[in-house]
Amino acid sequence: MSLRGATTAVIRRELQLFAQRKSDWANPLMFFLIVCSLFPFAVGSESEKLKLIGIGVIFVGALLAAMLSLPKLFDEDARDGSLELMLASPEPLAALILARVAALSLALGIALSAVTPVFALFYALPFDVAAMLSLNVLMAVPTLLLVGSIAAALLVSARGGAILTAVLVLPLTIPTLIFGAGAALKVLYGESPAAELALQAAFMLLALALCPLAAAAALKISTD
Amino acid sequence: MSLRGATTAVIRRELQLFAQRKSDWANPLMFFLIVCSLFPFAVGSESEKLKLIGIGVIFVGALLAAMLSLPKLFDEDARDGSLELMLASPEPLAALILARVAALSLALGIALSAVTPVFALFYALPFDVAAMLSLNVLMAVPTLLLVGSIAAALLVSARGGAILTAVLVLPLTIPTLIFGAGAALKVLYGESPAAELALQAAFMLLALALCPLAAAAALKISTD
Amino acid sequence: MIWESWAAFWAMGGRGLFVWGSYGVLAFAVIAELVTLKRARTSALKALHEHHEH
Amino acid sequence: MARTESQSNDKFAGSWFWRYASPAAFFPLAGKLEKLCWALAAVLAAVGLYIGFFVAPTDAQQGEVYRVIFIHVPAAWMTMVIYMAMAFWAATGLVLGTRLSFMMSHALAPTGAIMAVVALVTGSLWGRPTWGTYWVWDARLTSTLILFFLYMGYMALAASFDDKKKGDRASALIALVGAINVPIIYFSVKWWNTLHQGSSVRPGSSSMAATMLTAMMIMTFAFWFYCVAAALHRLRTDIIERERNAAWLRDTLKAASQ
Amino acid sequence: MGGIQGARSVMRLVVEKLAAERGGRAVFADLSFVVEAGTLLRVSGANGAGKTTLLRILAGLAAAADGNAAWHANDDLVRPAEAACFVGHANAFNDALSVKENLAYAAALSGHNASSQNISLILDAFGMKAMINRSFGTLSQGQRKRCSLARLLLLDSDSASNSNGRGGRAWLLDEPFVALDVDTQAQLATVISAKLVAGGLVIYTSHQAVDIHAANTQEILL
Amino acid sequence: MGGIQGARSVMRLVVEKLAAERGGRAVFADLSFVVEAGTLLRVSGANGAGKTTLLRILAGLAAAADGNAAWHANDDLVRPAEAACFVGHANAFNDALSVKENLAYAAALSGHNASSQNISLILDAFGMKAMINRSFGTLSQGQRKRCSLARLLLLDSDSASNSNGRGGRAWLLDEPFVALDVDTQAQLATVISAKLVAGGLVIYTSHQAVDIHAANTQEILL
Ligand code: HEM
Ligand SMILES: Nc1ncnc2c1ncn2[C@@H]1O[C@H](COP(=O)(O)OP(=O)(O)OP(=O)(O)O)[C@@H](O)[C@H]1O
Ligand SMILES: Nc1ncnc2c1ncn2[C@@H]1O[C@H](COP(=O)(O)OP(=O)(O)OP(=O)(O)O)[C@@H](O)[C@H]1O
Ligand SMILES: [Mg+2]
Ligand SMILES: [Mg+2]
Repeated sequence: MSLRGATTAVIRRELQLFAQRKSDWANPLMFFLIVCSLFPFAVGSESEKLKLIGIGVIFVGALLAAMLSLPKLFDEDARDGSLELMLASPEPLAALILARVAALSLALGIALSAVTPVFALFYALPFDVAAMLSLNVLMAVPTLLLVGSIAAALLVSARGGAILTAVLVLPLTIPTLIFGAGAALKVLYGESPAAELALQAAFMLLALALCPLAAAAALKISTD
Repeated sequence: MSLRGATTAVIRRELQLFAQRKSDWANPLMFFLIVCSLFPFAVGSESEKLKLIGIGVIFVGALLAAMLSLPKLFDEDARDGSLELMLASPEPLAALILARVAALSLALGIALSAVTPVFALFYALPFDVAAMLSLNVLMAVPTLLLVGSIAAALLVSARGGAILTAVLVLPLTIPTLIFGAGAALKVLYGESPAAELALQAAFMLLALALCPLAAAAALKISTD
Repeated sequence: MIWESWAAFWAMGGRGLFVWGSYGVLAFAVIAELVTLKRARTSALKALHEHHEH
Repeated sequence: MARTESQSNDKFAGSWFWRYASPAAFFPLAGKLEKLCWALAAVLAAVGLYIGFFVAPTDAQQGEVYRVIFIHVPAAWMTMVIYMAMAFWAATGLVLGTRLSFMMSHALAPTGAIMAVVALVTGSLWGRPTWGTYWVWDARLTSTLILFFLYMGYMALAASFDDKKKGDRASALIALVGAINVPIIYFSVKWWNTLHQGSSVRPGSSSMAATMLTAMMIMTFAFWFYCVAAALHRLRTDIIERERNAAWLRDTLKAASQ
Repeated sequence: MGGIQGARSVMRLVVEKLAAERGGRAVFADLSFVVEAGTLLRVSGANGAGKTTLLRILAGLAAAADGNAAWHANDDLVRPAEAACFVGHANAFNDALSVKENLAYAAALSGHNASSQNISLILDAFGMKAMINRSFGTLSQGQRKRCSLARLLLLDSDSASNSNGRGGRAWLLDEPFVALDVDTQAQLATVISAKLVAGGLVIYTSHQAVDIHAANTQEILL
Repeated sequence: MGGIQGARSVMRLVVEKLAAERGGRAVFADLSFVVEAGTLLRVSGANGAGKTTLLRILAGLAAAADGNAAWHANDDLVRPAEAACFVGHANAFNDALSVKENLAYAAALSGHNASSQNISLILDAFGMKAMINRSFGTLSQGQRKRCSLARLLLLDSDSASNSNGRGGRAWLLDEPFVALDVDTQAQLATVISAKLVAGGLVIYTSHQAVDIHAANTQEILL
């Protein structure tokens, strides 16, 4: 009952912040858009080449956009002291973190996967590939944010070797990337993407189960 | 005399900070590394494919890495009030900004261009292309940071952080990207990259002449 | 009248989807802009009246 | 200390420009202008579309699909013209310190961005039947896309300031920086495009019948008036928001509602 | 709502041989004292003596190097997070959100259900009612401090423990008078006195001389 | 080094019909006063009255909505940045750098050439000499404040204007006593008195009652 109160409060606050500062979700979107449109300038405009890199660029772009909004999770709160409210709450920290990641995933995941098909167009990809990419972005963003929340929590005080944690955490997102881009590639080659999708979903559930607990532990470590 | 004193003080402080917090230059480097190593997972590892996209990925990665360190230019100073020291200095603000951008460019430009050849090898690019890429990264990073300092100065008192900076700056860096990647491509195709290099240099000089002034104006606007 | 029939007009030589799609997008954009303009004005006036009442 | 508006007004007292540079004098004038522009836009659009669809003949090469031109080209032109106008008012604002200039810039931006979207989408829809693809990385198309980004950056920046006065000057500066960059970007993209020889297709090749040209020109004027009207409306809303403490606004609105 | 059953909670703090380190240097060591409900404890000492460090340890926000500090509610051991409220230099408000949104969030997080009336009532007590919808970032230094204190009261007021006048959670106040104007300083002193009379336990640090009316006072010099 | 020729500089501040706005709301309006060298001006007022806003305008760090504030050095108009030093809530020290590095940077930026001795001498005066190589982020609240004050003295001390006892730049101190322990508060009061005796001009705000010995005092209530 009170746990529900606390988690809804976390989500409500997150949404209030999104409403207050549209830039929180609009800017990652613009970043994604711009990253996707930079590559042709560097690679060339032949549509054969573009088709080749399109899936990769779009997927990596979405992951980077999500990764860049990770600092929003705890940094500002740590600076103004709000993080201590969360730590001092009688409710389980992992649940509160999960609520916060959920709000961010929802906003960001939906926004990014909604514009993905447009970029697929820029890279001369067919419609079914675009749809598959979009679905995979929707699944990958929450996974990445969940895994990333551990890093974000560790980085709050930046005492525990900021770089080391980034190096440790980022490789964990590679499966997401492989399965996500793989599913779209399968569709491009006319094969069934079922295996990749299943693995992607499994990976997401695993992250959902483990990451909030790990992030809670990390947060406690880094605020000592 | 006193101007020299002030600018060397700015540069010295910047270097002291780099020494103190290795993450300031190690993080952009890590980001670069991650971007460069993510693409093969999404695109596949055939060396023909990789060669095609290598130049683009490396160049875009370097630009993004540089761009993400832009908030470092003024944000922390604005938060702790040090920015007011700079604004209240009797020396011309543009010169102080230039000193600061120069220090960052030096550290970042050298670091990024030093690791560029390594990645070029990952992407199966020949040595001469790798060298040309490295040279171009060295020229592109200062240009980007100069142009970006305007956006960073404007954003000091706004919310939006790293990502809004990207939205403002990236479209303005397209010429740098085109000439930089273009020069490397020319070398790859066995042609002379002289024209691209000349244009790149011209663009850099233009940025050197105009951007510090614009950034000084921007800083005055946003702190007024 | 350069068209043989209304049907021919709507068909646009088999490219109706693209032609009317374009005009549709324009119409959507214009209507959306007009609606937001109107809304912004209404809320500005409302805020103004509230302000004057205080 | 920053130049205040009253100071600059004193300095230039008497000239017509400064009379209308104050929101109080401009507000009613803009109201009249706005109405006129809406009416002209509607009439010209009706005439232009009539000529475009019922007088202009079928194109010999493209068939009927070319009729997209009546909106595509005006939108493409407007997005560029509006960016220039925006940068002009931004510069005016920075130099003279007049609030109204900044407000003009803000009022123009959303319409400019919408025009960019219309140009991009209608162009894509035209490209599919003529080029067989929705998008090519042609210089003109690509620079329109970048222009759209510049609009978005400008608006995002203006919106990210709590302090409107700061937001005014900050976004004006970025508009100017963008304006200096637009030609540089255009030429480098063009140069890039020839380097890669990617798309052999690009707009602007076929010759046009006189009636087509007439319809296109009339539609262009209709777009002009539409954009001016929309910008003026937005400007007046902005004035209402910012001048809520001013007595003249109260009086003007009261007079208008009676 | 955790370990404290309001109706009977009488707080008690027992500190034994507590030692603290910051950055490898000992700040203080071998500190032992007991504080009973209804007592006002002032922690004093020169700048850098370790007052903030001590309060953060008592609030469970930092770890002790040695010894321990235990909170008891009616002789039951309770977690520091449940036993005490800490108000320090960082104000724990988000700059972009309004005062009200911030307060509602803090209340919900600590398991309270702050009604709108409640919030505006408490803000009114600190002369901040007119600013209830202002975003926190636009407030002056003293107005921010007032908001922090309003949160303290809010988290106290509707907890069952306080309604029957038996103390509630202990208050740990690090320099609570800083940035407040003279009237508000006096007002805060009154609020603290009331808390003590109700059986509460208050520990504070201050370099300012402000009279607080209290029946039992204790002082520690670090 | 700009407009002030130390040897003869006698500061004077003339404020005429000054008005300030924050976030579209008027904070104060129609404020006029004159402050002569050797005078201590206290700006008082409740929380949110606009004290910080006023000091920032005088320091040239914020723009006035109307009216103007002019600094004169021997009847020559000088820029606020050259005329005054502002010490506010934000302490203008970088957390990662050492106290010494921070001070050397500040001195160089404002055209001074602070020697190591000079720095450690001034730090010693505020009991901070032992922490000269500590990174600023590890200091306690009061230690930070002491560093800000040390910077103030540093930028004053080796400017030509002060060496012959004629004032130097005006000081604008926003709540300078906050976070300082009692001894240091008294010490700061002495430093301010000395500045005034030397012909300096000091404007400050404070909610704390600290006695400052001064021949000429003025007060503004916002
Ligand atoms: C700066 C922006 C643009 C301008 C000034 C512009 C102008 C024009 C003009 C004048 C024509 C008529 C050419 C003719 O047939 O004589 C045209 C045709 C066309 N435009 Fe654009 N346009 C712009 C942007 C775009 C964009 C962004 C797209 C696509 C997304 C696009 C797609 C097309 C297509 C497909 C045609 C017909 C192609 C053809 O006739 O071969 N244009 N444009
Ligand atoms: N960014 C802002 N936007 C809107 N209003 C602001 C902003 N900053 C300050 N204010 C308001 O301006 C007024 C004056 O603030 P200021 O900080 O000058 O007060 P002060 O006298 O220094 O108060 P204190 O004693 O609390 O430090 C306050 O009412 C405050 O709420
Ligand atoms: N992160 C840190 N690393 C190293 N030393 C620290 C750190 N934080 C604080 N210290 C040191 O620990 C000591 C105690 O600090 P604390 O903040 O508790 O002092 P305080 O009594 O609250 O002082 P004040 O009256 O100035 O607020 C100080 O000497 C300080 O320099
Ligand atoms: Mg302390
Ligand atoms: Mg203040």
